[in-house]
Amino acid sequence: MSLTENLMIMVMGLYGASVLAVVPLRRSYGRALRIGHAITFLASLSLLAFTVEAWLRGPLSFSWFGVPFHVDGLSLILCLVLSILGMATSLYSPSYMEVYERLGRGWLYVVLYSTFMASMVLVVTVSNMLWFLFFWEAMTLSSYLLIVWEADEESVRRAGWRYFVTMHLASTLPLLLAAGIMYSEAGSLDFSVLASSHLGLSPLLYLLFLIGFGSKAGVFPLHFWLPDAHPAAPSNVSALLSGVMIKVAVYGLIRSTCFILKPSEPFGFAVALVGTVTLTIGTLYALRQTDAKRLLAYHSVGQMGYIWLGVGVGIFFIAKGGSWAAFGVMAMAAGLFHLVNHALFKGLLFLSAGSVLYRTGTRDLNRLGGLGRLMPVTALFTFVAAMSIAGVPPLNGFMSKWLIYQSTFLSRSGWFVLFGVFALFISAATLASFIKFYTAQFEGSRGEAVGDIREVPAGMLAGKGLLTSLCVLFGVLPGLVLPLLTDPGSAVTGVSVRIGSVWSANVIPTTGAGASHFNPLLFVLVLVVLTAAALAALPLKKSSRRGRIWTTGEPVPSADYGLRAMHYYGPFEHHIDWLYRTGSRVADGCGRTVAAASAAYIRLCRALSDACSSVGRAVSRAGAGYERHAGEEFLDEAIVSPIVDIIKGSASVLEDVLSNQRLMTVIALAFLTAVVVILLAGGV
Amino acid sequence: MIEGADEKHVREVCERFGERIKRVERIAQNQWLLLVDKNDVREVVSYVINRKDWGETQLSTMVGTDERPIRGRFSIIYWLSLNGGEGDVFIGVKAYLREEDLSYPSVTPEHPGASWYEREVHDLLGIEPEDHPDLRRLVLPDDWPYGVYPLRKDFDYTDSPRREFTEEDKYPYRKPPEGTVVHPLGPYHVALDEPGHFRLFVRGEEIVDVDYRLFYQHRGIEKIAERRLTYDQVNFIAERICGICGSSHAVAYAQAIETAGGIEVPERAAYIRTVMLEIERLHSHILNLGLACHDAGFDTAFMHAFRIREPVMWLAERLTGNRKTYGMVLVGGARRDFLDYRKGLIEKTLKRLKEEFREWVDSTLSTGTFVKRCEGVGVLSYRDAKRWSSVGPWARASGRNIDVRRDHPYAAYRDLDFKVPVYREGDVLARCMVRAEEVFESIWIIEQALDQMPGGDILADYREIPARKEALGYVEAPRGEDVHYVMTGDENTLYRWRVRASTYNNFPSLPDALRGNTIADAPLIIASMDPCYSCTERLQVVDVNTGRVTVVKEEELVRGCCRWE
Amino acid sequence: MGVTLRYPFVSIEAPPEYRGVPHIDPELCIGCGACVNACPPDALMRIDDLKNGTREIVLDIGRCIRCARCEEVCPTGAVKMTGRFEVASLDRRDHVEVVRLRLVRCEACGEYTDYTERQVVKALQILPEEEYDAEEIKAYSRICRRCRRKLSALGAIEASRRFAP
Amino acid sequence: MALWEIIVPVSLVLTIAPILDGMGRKVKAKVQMRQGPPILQTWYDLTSLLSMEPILPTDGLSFRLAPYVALASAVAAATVLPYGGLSPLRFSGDFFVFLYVVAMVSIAYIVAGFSLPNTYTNAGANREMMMVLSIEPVLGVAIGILAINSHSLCLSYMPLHLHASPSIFLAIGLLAYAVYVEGGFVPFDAAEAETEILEGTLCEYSGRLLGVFKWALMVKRFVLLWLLGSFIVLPLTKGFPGWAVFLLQLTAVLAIYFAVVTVEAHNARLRIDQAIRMNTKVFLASLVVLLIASLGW
Repeated sequence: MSLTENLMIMVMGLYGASVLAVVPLRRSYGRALRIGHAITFLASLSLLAFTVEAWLRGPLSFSWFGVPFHVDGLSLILCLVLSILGMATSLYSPSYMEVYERLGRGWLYVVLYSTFMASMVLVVTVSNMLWFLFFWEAMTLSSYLLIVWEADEESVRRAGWRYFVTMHLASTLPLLLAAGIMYSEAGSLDFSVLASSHLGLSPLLYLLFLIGFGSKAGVFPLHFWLPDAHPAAPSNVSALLSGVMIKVAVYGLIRSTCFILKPSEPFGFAVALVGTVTLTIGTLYALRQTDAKRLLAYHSVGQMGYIWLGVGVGIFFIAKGGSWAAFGVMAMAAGLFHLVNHALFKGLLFLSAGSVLYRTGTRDLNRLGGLGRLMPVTALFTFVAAMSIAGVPPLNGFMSKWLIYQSTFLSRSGWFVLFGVFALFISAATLASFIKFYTAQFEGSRGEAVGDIREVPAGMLAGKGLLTSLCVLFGVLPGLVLPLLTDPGSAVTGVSVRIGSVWSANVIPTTGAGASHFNPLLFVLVLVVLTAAALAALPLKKSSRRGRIWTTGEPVPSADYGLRAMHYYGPFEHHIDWLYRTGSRVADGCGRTVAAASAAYIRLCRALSDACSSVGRAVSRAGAGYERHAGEEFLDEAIVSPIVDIIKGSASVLEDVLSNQRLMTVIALAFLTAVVVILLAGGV
Repeated sequence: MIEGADEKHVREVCERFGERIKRVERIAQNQWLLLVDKNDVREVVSYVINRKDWGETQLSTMVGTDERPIRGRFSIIYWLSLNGGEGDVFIGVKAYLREEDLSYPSVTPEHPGASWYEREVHDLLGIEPEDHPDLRRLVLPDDWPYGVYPLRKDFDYTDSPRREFTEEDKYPYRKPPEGTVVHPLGPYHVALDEPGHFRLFVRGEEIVDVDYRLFYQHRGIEKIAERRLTYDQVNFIAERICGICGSSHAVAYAQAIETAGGIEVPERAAYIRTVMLEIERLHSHILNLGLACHDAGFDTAFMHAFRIREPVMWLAERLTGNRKTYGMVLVGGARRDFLDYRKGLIEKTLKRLKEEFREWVDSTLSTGTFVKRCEGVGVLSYRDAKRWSSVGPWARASGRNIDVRRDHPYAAYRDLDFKVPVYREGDVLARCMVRAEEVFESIWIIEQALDQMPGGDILADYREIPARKEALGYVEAPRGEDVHYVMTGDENTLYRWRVRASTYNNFPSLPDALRGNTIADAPLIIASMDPCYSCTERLQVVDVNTGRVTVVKEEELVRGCCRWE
Repeated sequence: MGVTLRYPFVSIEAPPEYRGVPHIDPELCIGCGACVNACPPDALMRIDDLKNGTREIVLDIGRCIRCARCEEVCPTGAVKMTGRFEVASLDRRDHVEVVRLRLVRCEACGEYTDYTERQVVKALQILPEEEYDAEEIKAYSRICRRCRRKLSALGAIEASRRFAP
Repeated sequence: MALWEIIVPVSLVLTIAPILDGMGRKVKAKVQMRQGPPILQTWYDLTSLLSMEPILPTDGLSFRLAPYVALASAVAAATVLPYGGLSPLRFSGDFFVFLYVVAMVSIAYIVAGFSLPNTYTNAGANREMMMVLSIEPVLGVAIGILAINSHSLCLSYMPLHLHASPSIFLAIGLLAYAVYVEGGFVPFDAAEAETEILEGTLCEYSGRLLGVFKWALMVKRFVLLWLLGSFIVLPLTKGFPGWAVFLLQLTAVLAIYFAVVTVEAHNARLRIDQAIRMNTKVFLASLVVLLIASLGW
């Protein structure tokens, strides 16, 4: 076994170890978190090592226990993101999770966290459709359980339920169908077999993948679950959801449509179109949010649009081939660069929102303000993240957006230019939104929810600091990651693109029209020198007199003076009110569809359940306690209740193991079992 | 029928209330005074105001007087006027209040337009209107002691009491409604020509509600006139109530005294007064139109408006000896005659003005961006205009067909022909249109007056005016009806002088026009009312910042009066 | 073409009707104080110094409102409105004009009276001679009010003695 | 690249921008039939402001640094523009760099405006942001058409490689409109409206900080005008010597500025919602132009 493979084993081993380590610590919340996350930090570190090692060695395949794995550039991009965010959240979480101490179950949280992380690592490395789906489902399930962590809140339960239903109806189901179709044509579900079996370019397959991965990625119009689900989770989990999980869908999209199927021009166009619509709608919706995490969640939708736009243009031009192939590679790299960058700054932003929540107990931007003086480091980190996502030079967001603009505006196609125009417009909207996000929290007068608070603990700062420094680093030296990012495109087309050396940091995408280059390092240098020169030539003395804020002569209490978050950009929001109205109608429609579908589903399941329950009740009445909850909208319960009823037979054992744990855990275990059962049945 | 009720409307009031009207007195050709019990005031006043078939009825002024030295009582008079062609009638509803019990039922719940008047007598005389919804201080500053009433006769005009006040004890502004923040406007704001404080409660750009605090510029004018000035001297104080409508106040005051003393004004003097008043209207309206442009960011139109206006100021300088229309009016007539060459000067100036102003109006109204800023902005509905007894172009733009010149002719207006422009839109544009049309009407009035001007004396002589005579003087100032009430005293001095500038009636309706607009429009809407703060706020000079109460000296008075220059 | 001027680098003439800063011609002023009585803002003051026998008519143009009432009431035309309008000054005293006049000294008691020499001259000028005995008036005018009253009283006593011994 | 190649244009921009403003004031005065201040008046004002100590309403860092960042950004934007044959910092994809660096001036203005609890500065920041938001699509379309036409996104390459077509003239018209709006000229000066919101963010600035900020805004205007001037002059002067091109650029900028000032003088300020509506209308119209361009006309 190679070093790379050993590192992979180590990663999985460490995640496993973290689970084993915390199970005995069921009574000690803090210790479970600290020990668990110490181990997951090591796991993430190993993953980073694995990524670097695998990148240096080139693609490799191996198999464990009959599960085939294949690691190439595309996988490594996701591994990189996973390892960085894994480290950041591992550093951040032990302190942050104190917020949820009242809920207990620290050990379970660590178990779920590790399962979630490990499942994502496995999703992006496995090379068999069946196992892909298995880990995909494990990822969905563990993330669901993390989202509903605060299950005593009605809104959280609803958000989680919505997520769960949408994922199964709009993600798992289409993917299962696609897998079925492919299996029926190729007779195998191995990626390599599928890729070489020249599947007919059935539009249906593309559509199924588009829906299946689109709903996970949260693109329009399948995004409606996301703004509910991401804020509902604890902030560190939100960072992972927005930072990584939805990116795994992009991975799936590229993997399935470029590697397994052939890149196709119409499909590429469709992806770019969906991306443009998504980035426009997601961000314009984000513009008027005043709940910090909801705002960020809508931006996840919007930024996902950028990624899809880049990837879509990439797929289009890769499919077009010829002299445009290199252009396509660069466009896809732009999308993937934005994927990496979004993981960094969105992770950071969620962690910042979490920090504010941790100290003030609120995420309502209207009630915050003036935190800059109290939490200066968090303020700085948030500012960097906000400027990154807004694409302000010299930060990483600017670099990836710049690449996306290059790949749209230079495409010589009216449509793609139009997409680029929207990307440019939305970049301004993102800026607007994040100026609100930053200033409403950290500037101005103290908000009503801000008491005497101080900076968050060092662990949380370290997690954020890691991401902040990478935001700057990737902005100034994009050459560090660009070779990795062009790899997937090159692998598909066989065209290699020249990237300037790391240190001169030239970004030289070879376009159809010729080279387009930019040297961020030099430009940053000029900017810094100019600012320094202005400060030196016209210095601001420390002794400058202090005055009061101008209230036009009649004193006004400062708490009443100054706009709140909800007042920002009123006229503009009013101007695009039609969009919001239409959007909410569409969202209502989608919500109703989901509700109707799930209600039907629940009825079906309940009928099954009733049939089974007579058997079940005969076996044991131990589970009677939770029948009370049957009226609630717990779809999972309805789905699994037949199985649960059977499992109730061994409920006494379970009751013993899970003593005072909530219903959710029972269901989780039951559902995992169910999935295994279903998959085994399918595999036979 | 009660004796003295010799006019249709007065008779109807008397018949309606019967015995409750204790006495009717006709104090002048068009002025009746009804004496009622203090508990009937509200009913009688609201009866007259709410008579829908009596045209544009309104509360013209309200006076509180300390009549203790004469009758041992305080008195209040609500002066109501009938407008809109219904007849030249002013009805005063008077009631006496004993010092032991100064409370009486407030009229404000029935007619909000009475709100300020009642707050003012509450501040200055200690009269207590019951059920008044908002009895916060209106006139007196924060550091004025409670229980000291400057307009009472036992308060000497040289006194300057003060009290220490704390943060909590300051003026109780309203709290911003849920979801809004405060956008303070003034007292120091580029778009305000004089100090005034508006608290706009805003939701971003949108104004949800408004609170305000005014009276930064009380100068004790009424008090000082009651104590140490003669009738002729008061004229010069009266015209300095305002920096723009000096003649209006001087004429209104002089007319009040002339009515009280039965002085015949020579016809030529009446014509001279008319011309002066119209010249004043010319420069005031052009100034206001220019300022509206300035507030809308249209500086070129602003500059040109001032360029066009300047010859009018030069004309005033040639006619009166002063750039303002000051120093022209005395009780009994006018001081300077229009000699022939001055007549020619007026004609020449007006000719040029008419051309230039027409050009200005055309080019300004064809500037799309400016019209966009004015159209549909700051709408004051007819109902609100009526509710607050609004006057002048502000009211005419909202559909109130009122104009003192036509409804209660004075000076030479009875002989002259003119139109009263009325618009129904109630927005800033309508107000601009009213003013623009009035400029042309004014030019037409002056042209007629010059043609018809009779010969003869310009100043009537008068000796002693009997004491305890009451009368109203009224003028349609550029901003609307100005009403002066006088009660004569001994030795040719005033016993009580109540000045009610037009802005006083318009101001309380401003929040209604502001609500629902944006902060961008607020200065424009305020300017379109053409507020004159120093007119409105006459009484006590108080330096709020240092908390020092200054006794009014004439030199401060002069300085404080000059509005534009 | 600009309509604005490069003021103050060009000088501006006020029109002839203009009421500018008032000025008292000390040659013509008789110190009667008619202007003082008419002045609404008390810009004119009359200050008698009975010890030294002087009267000061003080004009403070810092208080003046340019109403020209003083010009109207002045019996000798001493107060005139000028065309001057630039009054900015660094020294407050530049805004004050003082006319100092001599008061009449009572020939009877030697105290100063409350009227000036010039007032007497003026009064004598305007009195119609045919109605009064000029010499008597002249003599009377140089006696203060108190002495005059005393003289009248003494005269009355003398007269009564003459008729009712 | 020699150092002087950066220093010369930078000092040029810093010097000319206030003079240009002074000329604009003179032109405006003529329209208003006034004498107007001397052409160097803006410079006099600036020097006196720069020598004055500011009074700070807060000690927040963002408030104090904003003017400097704004000035540095505006000047940095100037370094990627072509001056005759010279472009100091030339990247082949520098249009968007230019755009974003110019936007940083606005960002500094907005962040500074929101950094205080003051509805005046907040309103200014709020309006500036909305103005940027609503004009960005128009700018994007203009750039898109220019890019389609010239196959490049390089500021010093694009003007020289434009092919005459109906859409290109319309695109330059759109660019002119966008520059006009971004420059904050009347009627699009809602963010710095004096009579309404006391010049927005600048309301709290004084002394040197105000001077630096005003300077930055003037440089920003100048840089935007120079961009527009370059797109008009450079395509017409291919093959001219560098100094001649530079002089023509300068003349074009002056001419454009005088035209802009004249338009300014004949308009009232639009309310922000009206400005947004207007920009949206122009954007919708610009989509037609984009269609024309993508058809190859």
